[in-house]
Amino acid sequence: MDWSQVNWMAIMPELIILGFAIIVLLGELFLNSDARRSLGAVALVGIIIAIVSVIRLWGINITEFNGMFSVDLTANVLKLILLITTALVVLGTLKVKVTLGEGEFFSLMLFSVLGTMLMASATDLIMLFIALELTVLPAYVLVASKRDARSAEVALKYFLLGIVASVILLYGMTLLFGATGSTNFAAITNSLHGHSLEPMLLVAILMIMVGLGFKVAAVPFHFWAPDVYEGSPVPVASYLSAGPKAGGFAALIHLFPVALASAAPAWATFFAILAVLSMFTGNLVALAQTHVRRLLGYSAVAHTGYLLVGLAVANRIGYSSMIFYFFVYSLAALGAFLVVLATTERGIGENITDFAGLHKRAPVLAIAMAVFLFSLVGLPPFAGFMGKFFLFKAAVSSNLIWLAIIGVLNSAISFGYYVTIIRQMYLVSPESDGTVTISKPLYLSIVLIMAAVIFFGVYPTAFLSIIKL
Amino acid sequence: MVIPLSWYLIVSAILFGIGLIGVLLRQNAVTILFSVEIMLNAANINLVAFSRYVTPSVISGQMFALFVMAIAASEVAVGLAIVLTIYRNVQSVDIDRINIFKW
Amino acid sequence: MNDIITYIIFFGLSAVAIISALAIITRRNLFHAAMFLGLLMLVVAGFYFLLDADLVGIMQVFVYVGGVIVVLLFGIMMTSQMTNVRMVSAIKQKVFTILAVAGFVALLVSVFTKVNLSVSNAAVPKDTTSLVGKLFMTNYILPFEVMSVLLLAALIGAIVIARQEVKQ
Amino acid sequence: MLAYYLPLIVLVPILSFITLVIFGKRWGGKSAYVSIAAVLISLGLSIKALIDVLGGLSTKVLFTWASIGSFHITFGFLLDPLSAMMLVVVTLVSALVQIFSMGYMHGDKRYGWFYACLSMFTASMLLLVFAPNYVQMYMAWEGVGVFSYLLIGFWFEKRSASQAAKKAFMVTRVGDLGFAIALILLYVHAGTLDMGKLFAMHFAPALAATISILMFFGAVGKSAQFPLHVWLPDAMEGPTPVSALIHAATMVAAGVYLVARSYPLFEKGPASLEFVAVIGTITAFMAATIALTATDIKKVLAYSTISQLGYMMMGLGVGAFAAGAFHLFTHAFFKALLFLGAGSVIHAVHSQEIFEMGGLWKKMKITSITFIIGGLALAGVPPFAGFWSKDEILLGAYTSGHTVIFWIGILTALLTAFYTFRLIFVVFFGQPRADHHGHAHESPAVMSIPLLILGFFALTAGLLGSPFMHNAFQGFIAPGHEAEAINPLVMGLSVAVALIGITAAWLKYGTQLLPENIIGKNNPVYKLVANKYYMDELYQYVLITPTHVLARFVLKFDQIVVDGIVNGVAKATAAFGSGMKRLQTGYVQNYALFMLVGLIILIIWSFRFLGIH
Repeated sequence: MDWSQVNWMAIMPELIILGFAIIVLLGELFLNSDARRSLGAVALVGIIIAIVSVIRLWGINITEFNGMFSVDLTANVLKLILLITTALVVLGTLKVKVTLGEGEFFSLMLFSVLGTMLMASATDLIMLFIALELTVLPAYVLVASKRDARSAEVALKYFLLGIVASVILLYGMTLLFGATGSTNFAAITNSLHGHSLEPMLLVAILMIMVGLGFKVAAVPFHFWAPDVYEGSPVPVASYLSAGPKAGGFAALIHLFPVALASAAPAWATFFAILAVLSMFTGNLVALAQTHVRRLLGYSAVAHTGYLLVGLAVANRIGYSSMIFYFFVYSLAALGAFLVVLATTERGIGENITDFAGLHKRAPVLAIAMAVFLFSLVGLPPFAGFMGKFFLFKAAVSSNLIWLAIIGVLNSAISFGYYVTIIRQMYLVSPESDGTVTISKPLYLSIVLIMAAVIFFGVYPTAFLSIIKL
Repeated sequence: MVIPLSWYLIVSAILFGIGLIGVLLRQNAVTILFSVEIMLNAANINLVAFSRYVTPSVISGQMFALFVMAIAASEVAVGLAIVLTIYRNVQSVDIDRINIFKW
Repeated sequence: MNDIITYIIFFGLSAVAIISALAIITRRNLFHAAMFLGLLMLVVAGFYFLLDADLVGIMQVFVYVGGVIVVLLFGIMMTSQMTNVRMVSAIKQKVFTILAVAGFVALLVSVFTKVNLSVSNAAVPKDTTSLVGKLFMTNYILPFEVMSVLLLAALIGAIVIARQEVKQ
Repeated sequence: MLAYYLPLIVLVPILSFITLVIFGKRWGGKSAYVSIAAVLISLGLSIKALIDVLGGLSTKVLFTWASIGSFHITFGFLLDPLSAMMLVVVTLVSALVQIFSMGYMHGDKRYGWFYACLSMFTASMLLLVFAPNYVQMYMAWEGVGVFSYLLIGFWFEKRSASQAAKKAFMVTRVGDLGFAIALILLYVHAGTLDMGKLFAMHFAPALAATISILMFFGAVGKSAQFPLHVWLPDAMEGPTPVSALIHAATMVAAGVYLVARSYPLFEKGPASLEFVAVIGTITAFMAATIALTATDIKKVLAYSTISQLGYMMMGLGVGAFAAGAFHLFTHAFFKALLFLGAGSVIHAVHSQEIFEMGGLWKKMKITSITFIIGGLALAGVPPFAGFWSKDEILLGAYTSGHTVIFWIGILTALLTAFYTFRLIFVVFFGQPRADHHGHAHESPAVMSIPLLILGFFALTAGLLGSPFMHNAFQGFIAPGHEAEAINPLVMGLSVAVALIGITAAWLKYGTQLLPENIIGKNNPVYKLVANKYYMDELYQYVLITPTHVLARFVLKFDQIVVDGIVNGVAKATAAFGSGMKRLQTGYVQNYALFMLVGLIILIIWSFRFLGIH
């Protein structure tokens, strides 16, 4: 292999992230504790440079490294979403005391981001599996980073379930390899073309679905989500709520519609089932929650359900709508977590009732939270409405009317618990009157997200035309 | 090549199942890690067997198996670190005592 | 004659593998369980040799058995008592678990017995060791490098959460 | 000519909203001017739009908003007689309510926020009125719901207010679900949600009826029709001007507007119109009986609103499209008037309980006169506004052969006149019943002038659709539809029941309040008055007892069955959620087992599904 012929441009964003992960890590070793505080900013710079280099790859299709790594529109869009949301998390955490040394914390986060980016571009089973592990291993560590009983419990659960899911995924991959004789997606596509569905292949597909379903928290592989969202340090939960799922969805989009295209009718039905289960479980159980982050965890499960509708539709419009929805969902969910971060930083509890009268104590936070929750509900003119609209419309045009109706019904159910928070913030008197001050970077991050949620609700074309739908 | 491919697969399936039982039933977190190792080895047997029977001239299955070994090692490292944190906090690694978060 | 020996080796390996696997999940003594895990891994290496995957077998013996078992033993020593650990967790799902797993394995076995793959008779490459080395540096360079990053990340991660909290 | 000023009608209130969200707190009392200026600009432009429509203009201004694949979401500004009429009503009532609120909300600590919400509510409502397609309609519909929620819960310190806000939001969502499903079905079968295209298409009657009925569910929620009306009386917890604007004149009319706007679709499936008529009739009658027993001034008006909305639906349902729209138009004025009048009264006496009031006639002349004008309009006495429109609806029911509906309508008209004047006699006449009301006085000019303006419209708006003006309104709204000839029987009955109702109310509540020593004992007038006791007894057994029994029954039915079902569904859902959360046991091995079982079920099911054994 002649290395001068490798198109290094293709992997430039990943290299930048890797480079900054190592720089930040070294900073932890060599800098004094004051200088270390700025390592978050260094990480932020790295992410922004990576964003620029992703944009420079726009509209280019490259497959490199012996067909293991490919850059295409789906991968680029999802990487962009991942990087933007992670940048917002890092921005929001700049002035927050993180649970580890800054260098360790942010470098682990960047390693996880790197893994997710590689997942988004992986077009080989080996690559996909390694990238997945690179995504989750630092995430386990971040979840455990507080090192108290609660944090460790959640990390252990996340780790054990994750590793079981990984092993099942791996087993499925071995069967897929056996059935097709290759680990490369393109070769798998060719090998399966025109063949009928072997039982072993079906088992392989389902086991792979378990692994990736775990990653995106689809029912019944979702059990980690509420615990992790509730129990991990808030910055980590914020990070996990948004970007890292991009890897799972990218892998789903690359693997199922492309490599497993010939089995489409089968897996489309499976995704429809998972979508319905996730929507109902997430929304109904969220109704019974009192802890805001746990509620958001269940709501995340429900939103995975909505997102899987895009895969159940199994056509280009479906995937595009899914990506758009993923974008708007990530923004709103991340925003809600950052609001929780802002309140917990000031010692406000995390029960829904602790948000009582927030609009008096922190008007901007309350408005932002209301905007995020309304967007999650799918109310116009916020981005979530557009996302749901396109998603359900895609379902309707593929004759999955029942799925769309279940989706709409679930949005109606979800009102029940989102409104509880809004009601507490606006329609209940606060117990204490002290105003809540927020650090400037966190404030900036929240306001940026709020602006984006409104902007993409009013003018979704801005995103849709970028991703050329 | 006297032994049919499916025999290897069946042995691997049985090992996988035993590993699963261990994960689902053992009380001790460290034993659960052992059980995961059993399952990973089962998957690797599959890989090498498929590689030998389906694509003997290409060794991508073996490559995959080698990567899996490395991944298993890193998972064990992280897993043990987490188990250690649990132990420091509650002086036990009994999985059935770890139950703060629910519902 | 050769065939019969192969059969004997296969069944012997399989029997030892399954017995040691069962031992791992039933021993009350963690040290014994770890020893059986080592045995299992050696037996799996035997399968690899039987499948003409010499390098994978060697790696299994040297790296895996050595590395993983040692790490696990360290873990056992640091965390808890070695002997007489309670075996079955208090979570009541024993019967159902065994039924479910048995069903799952039966499902897999029934699928595998019916599997109809085109088995190739092509020759195995002679020098797999150098071939693997070459592949790592060429076709598999990306996963190889990412793997190294993964190991680095896992190492850092394991250290940062396992180290004792420094009292200020 | 393209009417490019149309977007401004919506845009100006939105700008006012944004400004007030940012500066409202700092500006405090001055916030009102921004909002009022904005709505006045909208009103001016709306009048211009109306004049343009009268000049024969009918237009659409469209913008493409977002597109995915070949699918485009457009939003736009549809101008036709129906929307022009609504524009003027919404902006006019909104302007008057906002001016009135300057007095009513004076000194409230969240003054700026109040006006911000009013601005945005107005904007959403205008966007809804303008909608040329159902996507925009649905979005504006939701927006209206959200701001209604915030305004009902405006005094959130009161627990009942925040509960009422939540209830209103959740109950209307139930209807919205039907609306959403209707839109999905429409899109599936027609491939578009543009109204113009849809109405020109052919639909099978059964399909059209299904879609229309589902769509009507949305209207049932928003317009507080049976059985989803339960939120409206509770919504009276909001500030009274809000009740006037939202829960009388505009938002609750959105459901009626939806049906009117989608009328061509409903006509394609006539069964749906029958459904609308029946629901409307049930609502009209039931709400009127409850209004008989209510003693809270706002609750009486709330039930009366529900009842009148029922009339509108009845009119649309029996095919009297123009009459339904006409009643929407007149009702907006006189009901806003009554609510603002009630606001003025509450402002003066700080109570909502009518039997604590009394004798306000002497102290609040303007309020009393305008309230009585509103009452006459509501009761359907000629020549006040409500008479003409209600008469048209009854006429429609009569001529279309809906005899039962017609008679229930007549009976409801009787009840309406009765409860309206019961309210008036108790509140404005007789002696004050509580001491602290003694010093009640007339409200300031910012409050009384809007009352006078609305009073003027309540008096005259009906004439637009009366035979004196050759049913100009109907010709305008539904050109080509021949106005019904005057039917002396219907008109006579309608006038008669209104007068009977008022008389009965006077006999029951008015006479008792007459001072006894004005007239000598042997005076024949006194004997007549004394004879009222016979009439009273007669009336007690013929009218009061049956209706009260009925009213009490309906109220109980309302509280126990209807409310119970609504709450029960919510409770059941929540209980189901609580049950399901038990799956999350906290034990990681349970979770792993669930994952495995999920996988096994999927595998087995897929083998079945694909016929593999």
